Amino acid sequence: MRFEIYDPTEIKHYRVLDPNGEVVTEEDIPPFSDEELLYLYKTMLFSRIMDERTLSYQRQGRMLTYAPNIGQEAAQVGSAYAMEDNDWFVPSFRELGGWLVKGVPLKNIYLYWYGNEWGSHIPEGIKALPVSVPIASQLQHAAGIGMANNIKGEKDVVVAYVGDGGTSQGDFHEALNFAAVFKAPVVFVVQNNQYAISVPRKEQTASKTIAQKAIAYGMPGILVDGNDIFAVYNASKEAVDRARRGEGPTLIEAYTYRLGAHTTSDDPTKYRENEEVEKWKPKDPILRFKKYLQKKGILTEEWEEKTKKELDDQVVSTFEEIENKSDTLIEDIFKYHYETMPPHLEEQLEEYKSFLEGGK
Amino acid sequence: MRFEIYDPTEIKHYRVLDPNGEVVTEEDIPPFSDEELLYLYKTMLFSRIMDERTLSYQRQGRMLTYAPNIGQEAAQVGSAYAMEDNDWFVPSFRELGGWLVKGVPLKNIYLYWYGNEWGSHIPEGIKALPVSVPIASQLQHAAGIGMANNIKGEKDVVVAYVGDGGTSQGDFHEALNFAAVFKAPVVFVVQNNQYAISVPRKEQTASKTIAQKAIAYGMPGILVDGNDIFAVYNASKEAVDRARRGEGPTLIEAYTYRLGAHTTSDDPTKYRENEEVEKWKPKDPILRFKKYLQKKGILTEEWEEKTKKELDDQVVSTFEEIENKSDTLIEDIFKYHYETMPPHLEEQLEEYKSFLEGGK
Amino acid sequence: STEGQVVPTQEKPKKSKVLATPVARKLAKDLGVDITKIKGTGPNGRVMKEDIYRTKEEMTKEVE
Amino acid sequence: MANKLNIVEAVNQALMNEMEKDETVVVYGEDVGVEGGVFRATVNLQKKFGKHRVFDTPLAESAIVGTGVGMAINGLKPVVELQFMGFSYPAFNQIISHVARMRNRSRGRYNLPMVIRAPYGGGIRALEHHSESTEALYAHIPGLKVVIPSTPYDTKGLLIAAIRDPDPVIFLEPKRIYRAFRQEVPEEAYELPIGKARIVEEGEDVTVITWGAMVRDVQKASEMVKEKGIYPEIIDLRTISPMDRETFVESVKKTGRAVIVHEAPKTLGVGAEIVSVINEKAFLYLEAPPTRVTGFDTTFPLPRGEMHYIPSPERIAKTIEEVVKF
Amino acid sequence: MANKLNIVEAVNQALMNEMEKDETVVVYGEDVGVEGGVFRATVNLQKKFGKHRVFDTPLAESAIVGTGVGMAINGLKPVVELQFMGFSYPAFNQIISHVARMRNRSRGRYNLPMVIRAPYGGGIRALEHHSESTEALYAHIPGLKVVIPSTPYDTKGLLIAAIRDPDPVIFLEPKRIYRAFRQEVPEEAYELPIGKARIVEEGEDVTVITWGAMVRDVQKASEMVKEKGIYPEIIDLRTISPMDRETFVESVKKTGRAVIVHEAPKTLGVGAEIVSVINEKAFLYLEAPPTRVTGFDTTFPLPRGEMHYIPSPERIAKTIEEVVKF
Ligand SMILES: Cc1ncc(C[n+]2csc(CCOP(=O)(O)OP(=O)(O)O)c2C)c(N)n1
Ligand SMILES: Cc1ncc(C[n+]2csc(CCOP(=O)(O)OP(=O)(O)O)c2C)c(N)n1
Ligand SMILES: [Mg+2]
Ligand SMILES: [Mg+2]
Ligand SMILES: [Mg+2]
Repeated sequence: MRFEIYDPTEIKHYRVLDPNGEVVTEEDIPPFSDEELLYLYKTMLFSRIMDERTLSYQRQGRMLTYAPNIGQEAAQVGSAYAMEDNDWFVPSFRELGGWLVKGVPLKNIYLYWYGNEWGSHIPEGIKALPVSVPIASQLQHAAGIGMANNIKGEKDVVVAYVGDGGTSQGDFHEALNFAAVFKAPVVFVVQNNQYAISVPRKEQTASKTIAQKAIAYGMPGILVDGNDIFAVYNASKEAVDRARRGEGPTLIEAYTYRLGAHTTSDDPTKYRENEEVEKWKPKDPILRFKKYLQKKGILTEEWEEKTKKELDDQVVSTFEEIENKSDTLIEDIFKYHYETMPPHLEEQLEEYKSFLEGGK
Repeated sequence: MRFEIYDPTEIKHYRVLDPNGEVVTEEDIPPFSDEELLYLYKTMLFSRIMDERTLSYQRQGRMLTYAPNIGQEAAQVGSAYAMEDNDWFVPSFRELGGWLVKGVPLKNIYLYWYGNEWGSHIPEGIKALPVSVPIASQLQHAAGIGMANNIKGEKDVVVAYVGDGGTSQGDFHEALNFAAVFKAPVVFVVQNNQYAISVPRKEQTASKTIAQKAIAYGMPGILVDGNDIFAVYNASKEAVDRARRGEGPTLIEAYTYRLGAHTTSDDPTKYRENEEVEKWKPKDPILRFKKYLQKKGILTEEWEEKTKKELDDQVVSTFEEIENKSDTLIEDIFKYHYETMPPHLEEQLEEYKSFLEGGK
Repeated sequence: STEGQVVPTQEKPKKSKVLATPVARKLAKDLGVDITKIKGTGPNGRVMKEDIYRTKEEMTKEVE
Repeated sequence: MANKLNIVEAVNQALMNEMEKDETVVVYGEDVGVEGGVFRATVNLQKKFGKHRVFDTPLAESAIVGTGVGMAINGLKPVVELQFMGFSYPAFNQIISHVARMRNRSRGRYNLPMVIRAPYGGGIRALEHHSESTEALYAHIPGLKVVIPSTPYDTKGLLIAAIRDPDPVIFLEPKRIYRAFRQEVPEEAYELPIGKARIVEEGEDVTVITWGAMVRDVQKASEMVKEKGIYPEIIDLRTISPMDRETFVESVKKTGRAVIVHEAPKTLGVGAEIVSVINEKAFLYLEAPPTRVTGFDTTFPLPRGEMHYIPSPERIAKTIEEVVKF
Repeated sequence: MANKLNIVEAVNQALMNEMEKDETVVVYGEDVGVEGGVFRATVNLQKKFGKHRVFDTPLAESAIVGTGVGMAINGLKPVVELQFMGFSYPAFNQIISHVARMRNRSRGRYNLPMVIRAPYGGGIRALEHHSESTEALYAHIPGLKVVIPSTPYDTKGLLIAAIRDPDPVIFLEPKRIYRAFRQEVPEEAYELPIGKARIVEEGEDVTVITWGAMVRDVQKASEMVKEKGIYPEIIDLRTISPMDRETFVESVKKTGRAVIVHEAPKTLGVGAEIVSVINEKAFLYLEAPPTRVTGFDTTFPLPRGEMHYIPSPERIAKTIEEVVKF
């Protein structure tokens, strides 16, 4: 059990691949088929391409505020891939990689960030919650979903996400405590990307690692190299399996770095040195994985080019599909507050429609 | 440093006196004069006598709901005695022992529980906050007071209290995290009395000890025998000194037991076996301290009888002073919401007074 | 967009209720006119201030 | 067989009935399991339905509500208890940001059939923070329903309706009258419609709108003014949000006068909304200004002052007279 | 020297002025230090006054407010920033249970000279939870003051008054107009009285009461109706709690008509209280029902729907006309 080997109070990252894609712990290479490996790589690429396209749409004034996750692809794809189909995905707001693994259509994601609530209408059959903006509040939902599984005797697991900043919220504490007390099958993944907007990790908490916060709840915690997709996957898989066996929740700190801005409204030069970013660039999780796959002879440049092009086409066509065709229907503003619209809302809707029609 | 010796993740209570008043660690006997020792003992007695009187007033229908702290006198008196005069006392709601050490007049305490806000008007010069009912919320104030001391360059320390139940609140987490990040001079004392109303400690959190929650914040934590006044004092003093030296906050778990009901509205037989209570009775902190003092020849039965009588007289006369003479002035309901009463409140006050006078 | 409009057309007349603004009611009182006796000429039979003045004038004339 | 219950027993029976019928109903909160709740509203539930469906939680209201959101998403119907309304505030973020919005933000994918119960109101000589009546806060938030019963019969029928409601309901129980009186109540489950007010007494002279524990005080005031020949129509709102505007608007059209009575502070209390709706819908019928009799714009006093705070039957009667004589 | 500022710059200058004068003033919150705030309201403050007095905190609103309570008790004047009003809810328990009550519960021993600043309102095409205007929640709570400026001049004078106020002030900044226009503002510190409304435009035909970003929309609506010969009196409330009832009541006595305009949901929005006060204080002057033009009783829509939500000058103008013609 890796959780027993890695003491969360020590700054010792669980790692399978080093930044050059060299294998550090051969016995820990997950038993993936080539197909699976390429799928994982492709999903990371997909995420990266979508992020970059969206940033450029934003610069062109075609997109609203957007939160890219460049640099965090391994942390997301690796952890989400440890889920079974029936497991629940509970994101924070920067989990593009996770969405893609979970099968949430790109169109939803674009609709959401384009300012339309239909983006949060996860298609039936996909067990995922929508974006949660109030930091750490979603962890309570994850705990509740897990508790419900125990009550119902279902074996599905919940994988839930939060940032390093989010660990300071009261809701983080309460959710982890509930999950541990009720042995809820939840894997809490902290994407420690070193910043909460401008506030660096070291000012967020005085604990040496975030993983060690697990001790407060009597649950296992592990610090993993978040840019190493194998390490993230292994830790997540072990935690998911534990949870499914009824052994309760786990805390995983995925140590990574946000290479881009917090959102498109943010200017990171205000609070961090460019050197720092440059130092992290060679640790890019996609690069590392690519080197490994190339060394193994699984990835070819031709495949990569073709795949990138396909993915990019998909991104572009999805965005163009929703662009400027996404205004909210007036009815939709009112319709979803209650199963049956109460009279005062009906009245407000009618009045407003009649105002628009220029009537009384 | 005791904090280095006692690993908070182990169930190992720091202890100086055993339940029979025998010395366990001679070198840890605090350097108190006989006078000091008798003061501490007397204060514990005072607390016990007041609790018992108040319970009997309550049974007689002369008192409202009251939260006794029988059994927790060492945890409170020992920790509060580690404070200097200029240090801040931030209680929860069951800290009679602490109030008494801090010099809050008994009259205030009675007024409060008798249902008059003047009980919370701590006299000028006493650096104590009033009772805080919303569980754990007071810890934020403690952190803020400590942060302010740092900002102002003052060396005063804050000693703040919470129950085992209170450790589950988000505010507990946020307060400890802030205190640690800002190295606020705060000592957080958890009185683990094994219950939050009916909920036993083991259902409150899955962590082995409460002390180990300190690890989440990168602060020292220690588990002490909360019925051993010397152990509580030593740990608190060490934590207070650390804080005063600018080394930041500490978490102390004082392991104790609530011998009585949660409040006078509570019936503990609904949720705990009498055997359990009987098992704890011989561990009574007053008994233990008494045995020690007797063995040392410091305490005589005559002194005890005389002192008890004096204290009891004081309790009775204070209660009778406030009994039935404590109705709130109508003006006082309105007067203290703002420095200057706004017109709408003046109007409501006038209207109400004129209603009472039978006028328009 | 206001909800202010009353729609009394669909209403069964309840025991001789008078429709009037507070200002009109006060005016009637001040002029000593019984507002319930006035036939309003406003929308839906609402008693308008002019109705009250007119009634007052008529009363004065009657007295003369 | 007679089934005469007081309000807190009606809560208990409603939970019993629904838990028997619907195994997705779960009950949890602080002290609700082993102890059966500090007011004994959940007594015997754990014995009957097991620790799986009725359980104590750690002391954390945000988590109690927040996990309820998760449970509701995952197919259960959580009925959570907050020990006192004053302890709903730590859960405020979960309530406003998620409970109220999940259906809307997910465009109907996730609705939340959950109930948040809390004892509510003052007058029991309680400690600080134990006498809150801040229903207006929740009634201002779109997406919630807020229900406050005033009798055992209504309590049972409305709580069952709340549990069955596909949307979240804040269910506030007037603890001052938890045990004030008993009423014959059907033993089996029944529903009363959420969103419908009840005409407690018919009258011609003035409409008095109120809810919760104040209903009884208004009835007392009504007896007083009847002796002076004034016949109030008393309306128990029962649901604070969304409110049954039609019932009180029709009544005010008939009486021309309205008095609103609540215990909460005056400024922006629910009375303010009722006055505004009356203005919008019955303005031309008004013979006097719709008038509020309420708690003061102060914190609820500790017990030695509380007798001043809650509107007394005398204060209510006096206002009714003034409004009728206006 | 000209000192033309927009609203966000006025916030910054008010903080600069007061921090220079009074070393007990401290400023903290998420991202307010190094970055100078996500809206740049606190820019350069840390550079000027040091990390001791201007600092970033961990991401926890309850602690930001709760530690402010402790600081204020301990002799400082904290001015804390909550990044958006929608993130004030995690701090709700601290605000209602302590910030609002400390003076009363301690009978004056501990007053809290603290300010809670938050950008407020919608209309900037923001994410979920970033467009809140729930001032009514705070205005319902006794012991708080709630201030909402609408111009750079008012912003500076009111913020300075708030900092100097011995009682806690919730200071809501209309972010939609943070940078909408500049105004000549004195460079030195000055105070505007909290609790006093401002008559923006005098008029005879109808009183329009509003605040924050809506003031400008009301002014636009006023221009529209003036073309039809209707002259509104526009009142900017400036302080929501405690409100300046006298100013609007006097105005309504003059005009006989009132329109209240706010962005928040209608039900139990601040407009409801204003309608009620008008009823109580100016009933017999009313020629038409005091009427509200507000946001809907819905969650504020995401950007692709937000244009429908905030009352437009056209919607306001139409209502003004209807009320005048009533
Ligand atoms: C309760 C709450 N407070 C503040 C914010 C504003 N905010 C959005 S993201 C963010 C920083 C989050 O940092 P972290 O948790 O590390 O996640 P990251 O952005 O790095 O992915 C803040 C303060 C919010 N969304 N919710
Ligand atoms: C926020 C909040 N929730 C609930 C309560 C009701 N309540 C009062 S005391 C108590 C239990 C407290 O347990 P603990 O923290 O262990 O302190 P103890 O009573 O044992 O001293 C509860 C639930 C409260 N006062 N505040
Ligand atoms: Mg981060
Ligand atoms: Mg909280
Ligand atoms: Mg306890």
